[in-house]
Amino acid sequence: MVSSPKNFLFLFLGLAGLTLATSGIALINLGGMNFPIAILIACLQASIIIYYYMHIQSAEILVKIFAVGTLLWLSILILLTFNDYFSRYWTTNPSLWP
Amino acid sequence: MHHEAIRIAGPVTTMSGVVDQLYWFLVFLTVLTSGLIIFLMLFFAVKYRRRPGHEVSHVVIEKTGLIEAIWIGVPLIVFLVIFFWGAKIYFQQMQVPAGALPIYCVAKQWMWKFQHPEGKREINELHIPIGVPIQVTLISQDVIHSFFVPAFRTKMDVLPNRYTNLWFQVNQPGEYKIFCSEYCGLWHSLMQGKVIAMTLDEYESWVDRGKKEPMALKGEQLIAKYGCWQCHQRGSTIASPIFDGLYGGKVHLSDGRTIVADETYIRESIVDPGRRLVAGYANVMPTFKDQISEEEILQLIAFIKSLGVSPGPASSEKTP
Amino acid sequence: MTSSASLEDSALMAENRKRTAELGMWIFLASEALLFGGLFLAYFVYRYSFPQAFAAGVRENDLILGTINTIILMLSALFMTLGILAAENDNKKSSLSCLIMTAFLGLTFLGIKSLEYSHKFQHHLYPGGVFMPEKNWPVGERIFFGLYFVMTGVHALHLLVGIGILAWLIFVLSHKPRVRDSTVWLYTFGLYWHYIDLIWIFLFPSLYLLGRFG
Amino acid sequence: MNEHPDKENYLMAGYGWRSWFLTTDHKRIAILYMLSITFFFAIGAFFALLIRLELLTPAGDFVSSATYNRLFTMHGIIMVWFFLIPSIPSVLGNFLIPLMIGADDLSFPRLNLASWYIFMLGGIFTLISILFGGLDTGWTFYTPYSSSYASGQVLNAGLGIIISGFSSILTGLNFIVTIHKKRAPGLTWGRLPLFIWAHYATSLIFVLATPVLAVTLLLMIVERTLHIGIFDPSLGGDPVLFQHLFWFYSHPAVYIMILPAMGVVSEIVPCFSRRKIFGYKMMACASLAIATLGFLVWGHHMFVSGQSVYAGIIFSLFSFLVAIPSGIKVFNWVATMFRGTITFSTPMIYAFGFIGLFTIGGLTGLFLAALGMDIHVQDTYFVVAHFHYIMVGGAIMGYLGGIHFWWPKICGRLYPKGWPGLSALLIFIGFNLTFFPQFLLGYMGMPRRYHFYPEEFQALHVLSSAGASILGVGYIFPFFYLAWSFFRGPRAEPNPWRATGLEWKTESPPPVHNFDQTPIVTEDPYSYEEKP
Repeated sequence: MVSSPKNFLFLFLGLAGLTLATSGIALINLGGMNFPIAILIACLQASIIIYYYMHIQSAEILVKIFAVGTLLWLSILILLTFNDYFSRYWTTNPSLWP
Repeated sequence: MHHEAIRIAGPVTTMSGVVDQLYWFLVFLTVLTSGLIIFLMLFFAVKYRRRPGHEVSHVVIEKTGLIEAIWIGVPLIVFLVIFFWGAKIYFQQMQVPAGALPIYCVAKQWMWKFQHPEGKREINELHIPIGVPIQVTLISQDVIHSFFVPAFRTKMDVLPNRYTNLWFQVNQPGEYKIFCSEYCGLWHSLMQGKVIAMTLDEYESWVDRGKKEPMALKGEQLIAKYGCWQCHQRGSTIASPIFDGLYGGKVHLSDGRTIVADETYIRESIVDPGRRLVAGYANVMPTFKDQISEEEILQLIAFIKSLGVSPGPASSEKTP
Repeated sequence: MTSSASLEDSALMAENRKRTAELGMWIFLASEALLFGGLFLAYFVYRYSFPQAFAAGVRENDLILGTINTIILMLSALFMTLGILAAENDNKKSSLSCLIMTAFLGLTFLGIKSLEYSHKFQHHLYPGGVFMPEKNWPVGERIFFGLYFVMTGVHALHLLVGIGILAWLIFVLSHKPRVRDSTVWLYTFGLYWHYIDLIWIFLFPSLYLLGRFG
Repeated sequence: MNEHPDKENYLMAGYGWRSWFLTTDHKRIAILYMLSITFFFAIGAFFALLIRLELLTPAGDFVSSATYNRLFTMHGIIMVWFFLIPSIPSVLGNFLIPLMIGADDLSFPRLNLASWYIFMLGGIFTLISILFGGLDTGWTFYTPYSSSYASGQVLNAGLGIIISGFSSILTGLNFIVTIHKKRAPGLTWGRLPLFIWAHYATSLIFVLATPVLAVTLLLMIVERTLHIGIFDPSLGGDPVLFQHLFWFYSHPAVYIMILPAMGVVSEIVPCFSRRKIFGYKMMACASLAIATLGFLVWGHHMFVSGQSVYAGIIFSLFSFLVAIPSGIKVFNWVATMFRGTITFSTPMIYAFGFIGLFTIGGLTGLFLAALGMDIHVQDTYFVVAHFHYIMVGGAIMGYLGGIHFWWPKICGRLYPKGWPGLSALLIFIGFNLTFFPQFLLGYMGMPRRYHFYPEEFQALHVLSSAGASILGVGYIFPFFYLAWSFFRGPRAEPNPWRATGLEWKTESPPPVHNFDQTPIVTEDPYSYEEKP
């Protein structure tokens, strides 16, 4: 499992490259696409770190379950709260839905 | 009219009877189920208690799947029935019927201030006619309160940054206590009031007593006083949205969203203009945050409403 | 019971100890994720209510310093991993130097962060004080900077605690003849360090990028 | 004193403050927790009695409104965070989890001691906030009152709760890793006692919910000191967001309080019915289901708080789904007694009390989950009665039942006959007399946290206050006879109740390293049929 330092160097360059990319893209006005691209790159960087730096692939199945469980709980917190914020102004008469 | 906090007997409002039906069903369910469980528990305890003649049974119950399924399935069905029943009542209680008599209520730390559209203002007392749906629009000046009338079986929190609505239609004249049921500080328990339900003609005579100054009229005077016409009128030099047909219409915001101009949006535009800017307008309007009181804002909104409710997006076209 | 059996036992023990520590740290990181989850929830809710104010706030933040900071943290993550690798190869000298480099990079990150804070203080953008006297900022702006300070502050606090533990680890390792048998401590701390980097990877776009050109 | 003087039990293993305050032995830490939460329980109960005394009369004439508001706030804070949440997990869980899975200690013993010190640090902050005048925000800290209008020690109390929250996270983490990593050979997941399943589910909630509480109170404190406007409506903030964040923790927190008590009852009922637990798999899954579904239902606290109609409907549906696992548990307990050989010792009496009162508490929860009903009974004494039935009728009954069930194992001595039965009866009568009238008060419309109230409610309040005094007396008895038995009670043999479970296979009180050699588990958890 012990991969050579050279691999980690490439990983770092990849991550740094992604950071420069996301900063650069943020300067260009892509209309609605800015938001998803920035989040996508952040998720990509995050998965690189979790997979290679934190060696989750060599960890036990239990650790993977906890990692996925954390994402699930974060999504519960965010989705159910936004469920309230999105539907707050749908007054009960549907004609006024945005 | 005898004074009395609540009346369990006959339904006071159209909705309180419906809520009571759900209540008695739930009470029946609780008594039945807990009675069954406690009786079974005690029966087993007595029947199988350790005593000399008692032979210890070694039978091991294997097939428990069926009975487990029963006491998952049956509660599931019963719960879903209660859920839909409760949701139906909730929908009715949250949907203000058209043509309801509007009452405006401003909650302040430890008192209720009411305004009638005809201009009558009262503190901690609310006179309403019976037989007519009443809509109470609630706003708070400081912390979260909660407008709770036990007899009407209804309650709604009063938020400081948003209007919340509550409606009821009283059928029996009488006095009904108002409580503040969300903790709001030192004299939270002092914040009580009375709803006085009267027959229609009694209410008419009550409202006409004293000088009549409808809220819409006062709203118009306020608009002149605060100089809103300088911008918000056709032909004014500074481009700004006009009020005709604003209320209820769709407004296209500068960030691309379209919302419905309800009371909260209008109040927000007065108190914090830059928050939801109309598309195509600059954020130049000064804030009137601490200059216009909540009651006056309600009067301004009443005036804007009186300019007609427009379904179409008339309000966002520019002045020349 | 030959020595090879006891050797293999101790290897099993070490493996078990590592797995236990790893599981414990991952569960702790789960709770920390929920901690920042609450902050991100507040951020997204107010971004939904004040899109323009947040976009203006993002433009106010210095992009160059933000990008440099992100790369610095990634570099520190690289050195942390190299430090663990060196420790596993029982190369004490290079492991210690990598760890010292990681701590140094962490401190430079905090240095740049305090540089940004001082910029904001000059513009009176700090919460609590006189807020935004110059421009007529929309209301949401105050919440953006309030959240900016809370989120980056809690992250910086975690980083500070991390650097403190790292310094203690370096001190302990420097006195140990063989580095090999304390890799469990380093490996577990490495997870925590990478987690701090992970949080910053999500903080950076939310506070420096989203809405720059909304 | 023991038959095998050479094998030191954990109580004798050291004297002086160093052996107690620097111990990493999970059994001694459990006793430290027991003493500290008993201390906090005394404070909380004292405030409760003052509240009930005040509510005897409609006019607020016993204490001033300011004092009354502080009383119910501190009663809430202390009882929730410094008694109920740590009670069964930190005392019985700490003591029994290593014993039940055949381990010598928890996976991180030093972390266990650290979590006790962090808990006490949090307690000290809260006591400071009480001594310097207390706070009157209610244990729910609703903004904008708590962040902009409240005077009083909001900062100290908030910090105290955040710190005690970290103690819960560390305890939960310790339990999860121990249950995964330190089970005895042969102890598969299907053979784990249900006490362990319940604490596993509770630890999941500890780890996943408590951090959100820490963030929420941190934001409230920052809002109060630095006015960043996040919850302040005049600066654009939304107070309902605070309620979302707060209840995201606080509803799973009520499952933290009840799940361990369910674990205790799942141990007591089979032992005193001499029957295998009915539907072991369903009971284990029910614990996990409660823990996971418990995170989806927090919106039922906010049906009338300006939350949207559609969110309310979704939260109400989930609230009904979370009620089903609790139903499964109650039915399975009663089914366990079928064809058993039931003895009425004290733990079993408390288990009866738990099942009866938890059933009533749970079913009244349906009133609050049904949307149409909740509009009327929200923020009234109906809610107060509901959660006291679950917390006092459920969690405290479970805690007392567990203490009595494992008392011989904890201190190697038996408690006296007679007194426990009397105190259990007093507690049962006093409890029902205190809280059942509050259901009626709630439906008649008596709002929560009222210092003075209309006269129509006085009759029920007098009943409730009378019940409170009986309940108070009932709670005093266990202090005395358990303290007496700790020092002078008759010696107990390793397995006085002839119960199954690894903790009964070692001496009582157990030696420092629990087991001479790690036990091998071969049989199913509750094999009571083979040993009548």
